[in-house]
Amino acid sequence: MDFGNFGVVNFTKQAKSVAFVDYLAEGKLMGTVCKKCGKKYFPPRMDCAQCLDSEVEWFEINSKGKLITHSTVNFGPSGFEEVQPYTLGIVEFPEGVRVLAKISKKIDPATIKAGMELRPVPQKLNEERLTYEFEV
Amino acid sequence: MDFGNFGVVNFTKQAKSVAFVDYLAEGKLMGTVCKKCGKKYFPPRMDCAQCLDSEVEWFEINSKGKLITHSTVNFGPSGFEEVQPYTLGIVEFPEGVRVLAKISKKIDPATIKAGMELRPVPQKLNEERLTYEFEV
Amino acid sequence: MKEDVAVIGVGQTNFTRDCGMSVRELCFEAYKDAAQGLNLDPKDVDASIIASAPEYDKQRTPAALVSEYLGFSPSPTFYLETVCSSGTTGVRVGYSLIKSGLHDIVVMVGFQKMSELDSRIAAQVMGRGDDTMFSSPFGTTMPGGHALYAQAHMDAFGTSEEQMAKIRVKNSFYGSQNPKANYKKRLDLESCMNADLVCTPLKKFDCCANCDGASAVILASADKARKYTDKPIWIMGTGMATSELNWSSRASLTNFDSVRNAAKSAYEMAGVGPEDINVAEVHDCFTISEILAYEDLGFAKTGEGGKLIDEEATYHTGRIPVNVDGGLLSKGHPIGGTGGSQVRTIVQQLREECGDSQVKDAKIGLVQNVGGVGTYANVIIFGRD
Amino acid sequence: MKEDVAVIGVGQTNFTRDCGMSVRELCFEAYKDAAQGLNLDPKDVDASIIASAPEYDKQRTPAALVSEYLGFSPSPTFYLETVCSSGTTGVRVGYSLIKSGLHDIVVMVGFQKMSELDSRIAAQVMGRGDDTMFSSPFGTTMPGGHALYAQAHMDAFGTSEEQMAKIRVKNSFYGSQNPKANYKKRLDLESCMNADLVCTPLKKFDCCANCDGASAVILASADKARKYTDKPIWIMGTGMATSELNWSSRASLTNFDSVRNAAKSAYEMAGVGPEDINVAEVHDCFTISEILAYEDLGFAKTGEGGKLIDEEATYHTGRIPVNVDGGLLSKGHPIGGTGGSQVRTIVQQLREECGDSQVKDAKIGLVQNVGGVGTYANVIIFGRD
Ligand SMILES: [Zn+2]
Ligand SMILES: [Zn+2]
Repeated sequence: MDFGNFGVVNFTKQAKSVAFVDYLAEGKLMGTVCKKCGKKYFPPRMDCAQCLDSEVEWFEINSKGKLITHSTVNFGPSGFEEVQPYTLGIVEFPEGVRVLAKISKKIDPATIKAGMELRPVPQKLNEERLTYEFEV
Repeated sequence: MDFGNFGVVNFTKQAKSVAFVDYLAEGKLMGTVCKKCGKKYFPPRMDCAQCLDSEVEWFEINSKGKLITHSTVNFGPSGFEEVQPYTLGIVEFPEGVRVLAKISKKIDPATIKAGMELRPVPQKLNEERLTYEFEV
Repeated sequence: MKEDVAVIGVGQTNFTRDCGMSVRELCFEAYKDAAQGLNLDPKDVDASIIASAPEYDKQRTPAALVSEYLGFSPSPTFYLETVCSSGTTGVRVGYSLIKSGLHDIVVMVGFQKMSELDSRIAAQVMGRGDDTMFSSPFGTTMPGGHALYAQAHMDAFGTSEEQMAKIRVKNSFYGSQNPKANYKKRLDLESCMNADLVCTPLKKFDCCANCDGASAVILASADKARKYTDKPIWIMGTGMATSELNWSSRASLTNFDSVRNAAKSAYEMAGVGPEDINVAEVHDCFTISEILAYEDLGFAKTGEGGKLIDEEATYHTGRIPVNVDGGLLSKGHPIGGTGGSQVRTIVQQLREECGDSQVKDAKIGLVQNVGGVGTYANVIIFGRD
Repeated sequence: MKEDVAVIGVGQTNFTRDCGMSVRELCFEAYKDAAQGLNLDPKDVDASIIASAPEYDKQRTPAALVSEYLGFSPSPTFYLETVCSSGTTGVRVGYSLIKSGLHDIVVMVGFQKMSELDSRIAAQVMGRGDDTMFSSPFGTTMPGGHALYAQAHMDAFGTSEEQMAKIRVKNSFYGSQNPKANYKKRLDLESCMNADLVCTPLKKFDCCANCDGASAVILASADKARKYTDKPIWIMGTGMATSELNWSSRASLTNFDSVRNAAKSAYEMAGVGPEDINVAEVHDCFTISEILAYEDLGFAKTGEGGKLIDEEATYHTGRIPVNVDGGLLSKGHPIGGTGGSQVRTIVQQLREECGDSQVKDAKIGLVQNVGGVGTYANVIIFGRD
């Protein structure tokens, strides 16, 4: 796996943090934490800006979090013609991180409201591509 | 015509100086001269940097000039696979301008030397594309 | 007033959907407009800064080409970028080149030629201004990013779609008076409220349109400024700041921290506060952005930006006139060309050249220019003698 | 010695054909290397400048992303470019940000990740650094452009292919001692002379190779510099200049006017001449470029650059050591990452940290960094206490 396997469209291939994509394939949404200073990072990163250290551990994000804000996009970039409209949301998790993702189409857009509880669900877009979205 | 019609590969379409391409189609290589201060420009331009004025006249470059320098390129950019190797040269013309172009394949590369006399010959690459090259 | 670095010339092209020119020609028109009446030989320009976003044009390293076309070579030139705020970053860096003693006269030319990209590719290019590893894969867009802020602001403070629409009504009123604006139609509240949704809660007229355009700002040291013009406009303060690009890292989704930090620096440097500003240009790429700007610049309290437009306080006759040239919403938004156009309006206001939209007794003006979704922010404060 | 602005840290990644990292991670490695031992909190960094050429990466506006990853936000950051000389343009602008009083500590990070482009597309991208309206349509390339200068120099002054090959022999000797170099093999004259022609008269080993890499330079005001290090290296002079991009407009095809103009400014500002330079890093993207640099910087008379290498005067034990770290030819040339790596070598030389290639008693060093085919030039002169 490389970053090309993540999302509907991705422009990156190589990254030290590629385990993020491997974890997604195992059904896990993961962040990292610096072993030295304990700072939590999402998106995950293999380097800590505070300590300039590169020893990290992975942690899973699988609780329910609270939706902070959201928008339904009617006109997406190239590559998103087939999936639009789609609703993006930012959710704050008790693990101490905020995550941006699509909110599942299973949820009636009219019921989407700030404060509602959502959990991240890793999924396969097809044989090659992985993502995660928010479900109730 | 627009600039997309000029050269083997071109990345520009619109330009005020598009008459340059139309003149090429008529078999003429043209520069411009500022009506106000008389400064000659090649490549042609519709604006004079000295007077900030945009009144220009066109003049033709059709004398024999002297080759200043040259190089045979064995590995060209994408789009030039079919035409490589090709020899580029810079020629100084008595009209008072220097011009970069390909030196015709009719000329034996072993005979190409600084100081040799060359003239610019506009030509069609195909139905759509125009260029000019140097011949003896 | 600190008299270190002055603006001695400002200019712009028409902002238009399809300029029909090459980039170098577009930049020439902006510079010619800025240099008008100055009697400035291009060889007197000590350095130039070329600002744009690089994804819209196939010409690599346009700085050298533009510098050559404008006759500045062999003086130094370079290219600089903070997406939509590139132009004011160029003005800030130009200030530092002069204040440091390296140069006396610096020209900033900002441009964008966007008409050769189709709108979906343009959306992709703009989406790549988000984190391409972790955000773009979800289809984030520029309007979508601002919509996330708009929704959060509405939920937190009760800001309404009508207040956002009123921003556009104001800016279209001034756009209709600006001969260089791309969108010259005057819009009423009803048309704005009934327009199609682009991304909830933003509708068509809540969004600015991309376009072709260029602008130029000529900066000079105090001595040189007085030699070339009797109406120098001084840079009193410049502040710049950045927010994290990642959505996960942003502390607030109801204001732009970058703008607050930049404003703090600029006010401190200038020795003035929001109450001293007579006229402002703010980055209204979306109507919500202008409401955020009211709050982040201190023109309104946090959460009360909507009230300012309800009270019509930001019309040219109001307490704090904002975007009385049409703003990005009606002028159009040629990424790299935008900041210089904002500076132009403030300089013209301080020179009292603005006709029907002239703010009375304008002595101190402010430009706020934002890059990305609040990612970069410049605040520059200008004053006249 | 003027003690206005100092370099307090320099670093770089390995230069390599395929780094296996994302851009932000690559930049982190360079900055970490530069900050080593400094006890500098990222929040003490007042501003950052991110330098590269934008055509090689899909991430738009990388400044914000790199600044965030390195922990510098909310301080100002922006992106800046003059193709291959972007890194030193960043150092010059960083100097001005500090000297002007806007900032005390500025970090310049230069990078390029080139491995994800195939070589023909890379050639196209580089060709677009020429005038895309009038030159690129003929298939101009970076090697081709330098070859036009090489041919002219040979015709005018009798400079030989063997002299060019000797440049590579020297630089490969030092590259073999540089653990961060991409090309570590030592080359002899015969292999250089017998290599395949890329474009007449330049052969394979006359040309540097593109690669992945990043570098970082940490600049500070005098007060701050002394707080963080007891070995500050001072910027004595910085000169920058531009040549016309168009082949038609260039007065000389046997030297780079841009380099001559930049050198003149830098020498004047520093109050020194070529005879005062103890060690230099010059932009040897091609062997001919190093010969031109000898002449344009005043280390040799016009036309006599070839003699300098015949005499081995530019080895580290010679009269004027040049590129004793392998140069671009052996280190590799990650466009935006190159200038910072040159500065790193000179700073390390002035700090006497260079082991086998250390130049004895090096007190004043010079960096010459060129963008495009002599289009942009930076010359920076450094000195130690
Ligand atoms: Zn840590
Ligand atoms: Zn003229």
